[in-house]
Amino acid sequence: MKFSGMRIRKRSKISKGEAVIVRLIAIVLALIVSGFIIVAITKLNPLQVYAGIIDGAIGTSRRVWVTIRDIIILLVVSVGLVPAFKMKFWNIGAEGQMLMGGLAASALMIYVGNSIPNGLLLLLIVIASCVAGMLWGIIPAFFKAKYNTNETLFTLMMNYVAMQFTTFCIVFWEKPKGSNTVGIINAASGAGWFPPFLGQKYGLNLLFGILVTVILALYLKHTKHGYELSVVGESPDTARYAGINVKRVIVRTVALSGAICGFAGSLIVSGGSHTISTSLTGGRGFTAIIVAWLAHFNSFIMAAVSALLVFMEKGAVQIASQFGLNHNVSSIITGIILFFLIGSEFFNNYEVVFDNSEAEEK
Amino acid sequence: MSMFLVFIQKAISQGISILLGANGEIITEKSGNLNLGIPGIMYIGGVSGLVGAFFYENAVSSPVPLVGFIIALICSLLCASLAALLFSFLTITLRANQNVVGLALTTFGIGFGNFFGGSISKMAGGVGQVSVSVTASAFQKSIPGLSNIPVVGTLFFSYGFLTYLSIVLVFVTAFILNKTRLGLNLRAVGENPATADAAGINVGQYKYFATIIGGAIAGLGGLYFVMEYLGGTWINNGFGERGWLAIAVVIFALWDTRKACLGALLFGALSILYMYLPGLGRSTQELFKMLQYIVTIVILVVTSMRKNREDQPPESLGLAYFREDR
Amino acid sequence: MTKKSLKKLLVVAFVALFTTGAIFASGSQEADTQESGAQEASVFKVGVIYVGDENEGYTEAHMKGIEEMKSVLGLSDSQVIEKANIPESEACYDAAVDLASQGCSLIIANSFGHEDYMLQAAKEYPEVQFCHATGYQAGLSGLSNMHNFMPAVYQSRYVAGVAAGLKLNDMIANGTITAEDCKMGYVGAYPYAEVVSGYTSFYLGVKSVCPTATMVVRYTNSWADMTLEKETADALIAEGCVLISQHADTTGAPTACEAKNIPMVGYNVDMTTVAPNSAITSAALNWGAYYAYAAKLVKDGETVPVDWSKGYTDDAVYITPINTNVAAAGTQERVDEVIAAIKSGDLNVFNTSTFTVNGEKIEDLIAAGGDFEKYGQYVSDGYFHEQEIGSAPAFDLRIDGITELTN
Amino acid sequence: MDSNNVIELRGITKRFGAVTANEDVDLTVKEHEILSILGENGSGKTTLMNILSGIYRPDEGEIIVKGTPVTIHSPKDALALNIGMVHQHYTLVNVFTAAENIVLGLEGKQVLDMPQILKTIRNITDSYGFELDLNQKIYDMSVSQKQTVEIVKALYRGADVLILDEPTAVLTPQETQKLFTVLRNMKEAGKSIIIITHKLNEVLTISDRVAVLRKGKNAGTLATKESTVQLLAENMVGEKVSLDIKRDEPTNQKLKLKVDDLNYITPDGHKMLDHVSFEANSGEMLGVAGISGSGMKELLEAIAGIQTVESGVVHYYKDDDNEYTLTGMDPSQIRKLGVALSFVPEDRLGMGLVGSMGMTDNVMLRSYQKGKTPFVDRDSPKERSEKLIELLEISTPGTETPVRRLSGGNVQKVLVGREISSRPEVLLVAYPVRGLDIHSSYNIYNLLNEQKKRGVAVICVIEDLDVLLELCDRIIVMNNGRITGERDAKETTKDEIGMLMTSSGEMQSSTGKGL
Repeated sequence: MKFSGMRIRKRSKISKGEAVIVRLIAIVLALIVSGFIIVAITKLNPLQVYAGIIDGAIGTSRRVWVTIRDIIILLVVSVGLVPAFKMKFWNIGAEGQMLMGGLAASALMIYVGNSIPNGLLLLLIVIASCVAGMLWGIIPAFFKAKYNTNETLFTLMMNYVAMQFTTFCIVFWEKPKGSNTVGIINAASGAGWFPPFLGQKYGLNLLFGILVTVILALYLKHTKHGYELSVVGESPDTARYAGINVKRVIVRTVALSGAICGFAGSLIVSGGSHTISTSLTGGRGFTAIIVAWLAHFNSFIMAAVSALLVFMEKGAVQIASQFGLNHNVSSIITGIILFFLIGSEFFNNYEVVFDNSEAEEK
Repeated sequence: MSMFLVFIQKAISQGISILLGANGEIITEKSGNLNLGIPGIMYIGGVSGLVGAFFYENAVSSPVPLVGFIIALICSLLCASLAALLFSFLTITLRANQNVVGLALTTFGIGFGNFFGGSISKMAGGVGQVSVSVTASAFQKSIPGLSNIPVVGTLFFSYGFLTYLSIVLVFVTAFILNKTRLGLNLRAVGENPATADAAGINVGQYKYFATIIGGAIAGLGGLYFVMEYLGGTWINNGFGERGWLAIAVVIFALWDTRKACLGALLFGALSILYMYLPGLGRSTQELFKMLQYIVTIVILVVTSMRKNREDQPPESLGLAYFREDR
Repeated sequence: MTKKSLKKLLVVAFVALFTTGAIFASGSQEADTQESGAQEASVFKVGVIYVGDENEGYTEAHMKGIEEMKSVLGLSDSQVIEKANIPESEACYDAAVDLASQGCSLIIANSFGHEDYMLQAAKEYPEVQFCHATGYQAGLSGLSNMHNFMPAVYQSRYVAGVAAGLKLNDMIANGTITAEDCKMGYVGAYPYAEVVSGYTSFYLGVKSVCPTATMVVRYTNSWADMTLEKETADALIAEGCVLISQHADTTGAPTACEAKNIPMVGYNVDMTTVAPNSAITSAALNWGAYYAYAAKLVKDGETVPVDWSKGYTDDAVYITPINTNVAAAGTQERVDEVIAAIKSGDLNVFNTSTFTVNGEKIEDLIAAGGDFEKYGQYVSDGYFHEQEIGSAPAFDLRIDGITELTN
Repeated sequence: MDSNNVIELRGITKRFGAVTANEDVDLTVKEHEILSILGENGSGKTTLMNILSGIYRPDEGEIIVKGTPVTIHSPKDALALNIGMVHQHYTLVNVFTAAENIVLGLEGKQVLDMPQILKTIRNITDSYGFELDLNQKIYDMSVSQKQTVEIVKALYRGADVLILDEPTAVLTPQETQKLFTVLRNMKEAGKSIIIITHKLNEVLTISDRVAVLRKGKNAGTLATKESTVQLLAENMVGEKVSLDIKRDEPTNQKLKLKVDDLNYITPDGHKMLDHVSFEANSGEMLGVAGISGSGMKELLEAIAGIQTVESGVVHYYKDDDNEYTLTGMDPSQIRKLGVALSFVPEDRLGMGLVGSMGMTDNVMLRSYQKGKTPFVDRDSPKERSEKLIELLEISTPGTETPVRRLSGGNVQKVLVGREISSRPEVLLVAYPVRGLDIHSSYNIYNLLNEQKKRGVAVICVIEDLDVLLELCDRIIVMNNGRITGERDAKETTKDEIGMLMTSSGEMQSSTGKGL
């Protein structure tokens, strides 16, 4: 793969502005390529298609809020992954951690929903979902800390265990018996549902999303814990040298990561769907990995990338409905955007040098 | 006894996709590339073989099984290789993070599979109406004569071409990796690319080569599922989690294709065990479906506890190689 | 411009995009509602929420129904807004209200789990009619704009059962099997009324021609999982089942049967493409019968019934063409007779004289009280009034002759 | 043109970004000779040889091999021209055997014929006098065995010109002698050998000619016969240098640290610390000698609380004569005891510092836990970093520049500076000048001497025995995890220390108080 007269070398530094521009170019290129694909399939005017996308994502205030609700969930999961990733712990178990969080929230709503005050219930839901997600994170983290067990596959497998466990629980919760459907939990009382905030149904989701993002950014940047986990991530030996208890930091950090993902589960259940099923996560645990990594763990960029992806997803659903496309077109478009964004990282880290002397010799 | 025979037979047919995926991933990982896109590539391999056969069978009035077979095989190999090429380009040439590219490729591959699978379903007149039975019959053809021997025939000779190919590939891969210069060089690339580079091995070329071959073999796992297992039809998301289990088997097998055979058989057996155990309720069945995942976890933990020097993953697994980084 | 400010610019741009979007949208929503009021008079719109998409058998059947509705009523493409792949969650509510705000006066959802969310939306939009397939809560809710519907598929299952029974008789006559080991297998999705009612009617159809037949049922715990259905069918075949039928949405079972050369009866779609040498026929539903009917009522401003369940009389159910490669000779004739009898009301599928529960007649059990008392409302005139009180199937008795291998 | 010239480099220039590693360098290599390339760290000797061996491509200049101008794109091209290089960091695959490493990457019959291959390799090892078990895995080998594999590998590939990058850096004097014997055999057989080194004595022992590089440029070529250590040093540094390290007499010595019978076995069964006992006093520089991998690293880490031991005790005596036991504690616990112990580890960016972080974050590495709040304070570390920059003349764009981007000498200054600025009473230092140029090295020696004068007990591991003898007051020697001897630095000789580095231990209990 060598081109004569052309070489690749590591960039010593790239300004943040340039990095942003490179990413923007990647997004634009991706949109153009997906535009071509859509046009090839539908023979429609691409501008009309993009108008459809915008309309689908933010066409009405309700759509805006639904889009915001989903952005917040994706953002919270991405934020949740950051501490683990920063510590170089590949937590790809967000799906399972979210599911366990959602499961805990549902269990509370079902079993104690109508016997305690709603405020207390909500508090319990938040705590329980965090604990459930935390537990799902601690198990692989413990083995990683103790035996250096490969966490990538471990956390992945935990997703499926969580999924089977959810199906198992649904057998007891389904209504009517045998239907595999839990339905809206506490439809009449609304117990365990997020109440409207500032007059907005998803106001509380937005508030929680912003709070989690800001608190986590502060935690990473300004606390001793945050400092410790960066050191562990960069070099476990340095961490030991500095007297950091590496094992404890690994377990603690992944517990935090799992807790936030579990909390995202309660954001979905209490703050949105009010039901539980295995499709609760909708693959967001995986998408979030890419979001967190592409953003280099920067909260603002994570918010922007989450917004872009949810925006495109909502838009794609709309154009699929509007123009009668196969609905899987949305995952193809998302895939293309991601490939371009991932590819564009290269130009942030390396530069291509044209090697004249070499060319002359040839 | 006959029930047990059926169980083993079914376990094998469940295991072959996993085995092909694992074999492909082992070759890929031996070059230091951790391709988490394998599940997606397997979807792509499956659907493209189906699409190829579908268009062939619809284009001619009396399709010939062998021709359909060859077309499906070529389409599958080609598209799976292209997907692996995309992974290679992003991770080797553009040096993107392998985990991230892999996950994105899996998302893309499943979408790709469902998109084209769904599209040809529509062309065929609706769901479940795609059938490339002529081509599938070629894939399902068992060894004549031998398959009629009682018990032994059922157990060993009742499968189609890809089943035997997968076994052959296991030994061919093991031979190449351990006994040839090609294999030695490839392993060196995965262990220590700087060393391989210094020894005059073209690291990038080897990584491309292994990842693409690995992707193509894994793609055959998808083709096996569509052709031999399903008999030439498509269902969205039908392939399920086999791709991930294939990656799990790689660790189970400690990067040895021969051990992957056992792993794939075990995982195949675990995935259907609950159906052959009497007295399970609907809820307990769901717990039994966890088995294969829990076994994977146990294996992960046990191998990490043993820490045998020879049982470790390729040393540079997951890392991009850049010569001037040294 | 410095780097930092550039980054800020990006963030600001995104925020701005959303705020303007929100402002623009909240403005336009007002316009929406005004507009939709106007639209209601001029343009009739139907919104449809599907749980899956055209790649999934169940939804595909509904899509065909919607197409039929369009052609019967002469609706244009723009008058029907379809939303596919809507999960059984808040997303269904989002979709329903989105459709309502787009001016749809009839909104249809096709999955059992959508019901709660349809109810939620129905409360919010009293002037819009909400029709939900397979549900049971419309009558209970007291909402005048919420409706349930479900074709009487047990009728076509019974008919398909007759075709299967004739095949069994054929096999007994051929000596392939004996009358004693005439065991069938049934791949079911979930153990609840819709499925139980379905397999019971199928079994009763078989038994009406082949009295020694028995049946075992295995649940996959999934609506559509091809591998699972195939493996389940294979397990049933391994257990000695000589004929397979299914209430699950994929072609998994016919694939298994084709490989083992076991006759089978499918569901929803014609299975002969994947199982040309095994599939006898499939029991199927025609959702279009209802969609055309309901849409016309709404368009004309008439009241939609709370519950709707029709069978052969309204062509809402049917069986796919009989595959003469597999079916016994004379099947078509016999089937036509049975259909005629059902249409005329001479034949009731759940005739209580044709089955027993725990060895006793259902009337006796009801009279004895206890758990069976609740069936009292359904049983009269010598038969179980399936799908007559509510549109959803209610028959969930486990009758003698059928064994559930999982529950 | 001299027909005897195997290789000629003309006007080689190589730049890395803004840094020019080589500028207009000329070099010739003749048949039947051992050529030393001498230069300080950072003088561009390794870069130049990497160009010759095909790893880098020059930006300008010409390479002429046996009279023909050539372009070398890769190590493979270099080998085709019979040029082979043994890098300082060995390029071996750990899980392969010696033989597998040797044939790696070569062309030939696709299926490996191992018996035949082993026979061919044995011919080479026998003819030059190498000792090597061809079926041994690399991970089971000592450093010098690995080096042997590397050299045989180059010869197997037909290298007539063999480049060795700092081959003696990790060898004992005895192993070095063995290596030199083999090299001389090879020279007799007609090979050309290039040795990259900065050890002046070695240059004089082994080479026929010396090419000196300074700041990437030629600084003269001398025949070894005509040169002296002083002359070479001046050429290398470009000015008159004093090679004497000032050594003050230890004053006010007091027992500071007593290590008592430490034992440690690695998880894979190697005994890295074997009944180790010794004492260290304040105001004294205690040197530790040993071949790399003999347990010095583990010893320092055990004292610093990073390495847990099986048995044994580390006693620490504060100025008020209170005794503390450090064993079983991690570094932060030790710090909480109020014990002022600093440690400069061997692996600067892998253990002592975080490469991707700036100076501020690195300076707070050992002190971030201060304060009761859960938040870190970055203000005082920032001030301290600025002070260090000024005090130690650290050249960096700023306190937030990742330390990985600094040069080796500056990285070491950051590390040593941080450790010294916490005013330690015991200072542990491992390989403090590895990779540094002469100026930086002397800076570091001075810093250590200042600490000694301040009354600190300094314990340092230094690989260069010449320096060790000049700098330290007392020397203990380790081999195979054991202390094999203790000597007064002013009375012992390099040979004696070298002997102890390989002996099995004559005096277990000389400091062991009757154990």
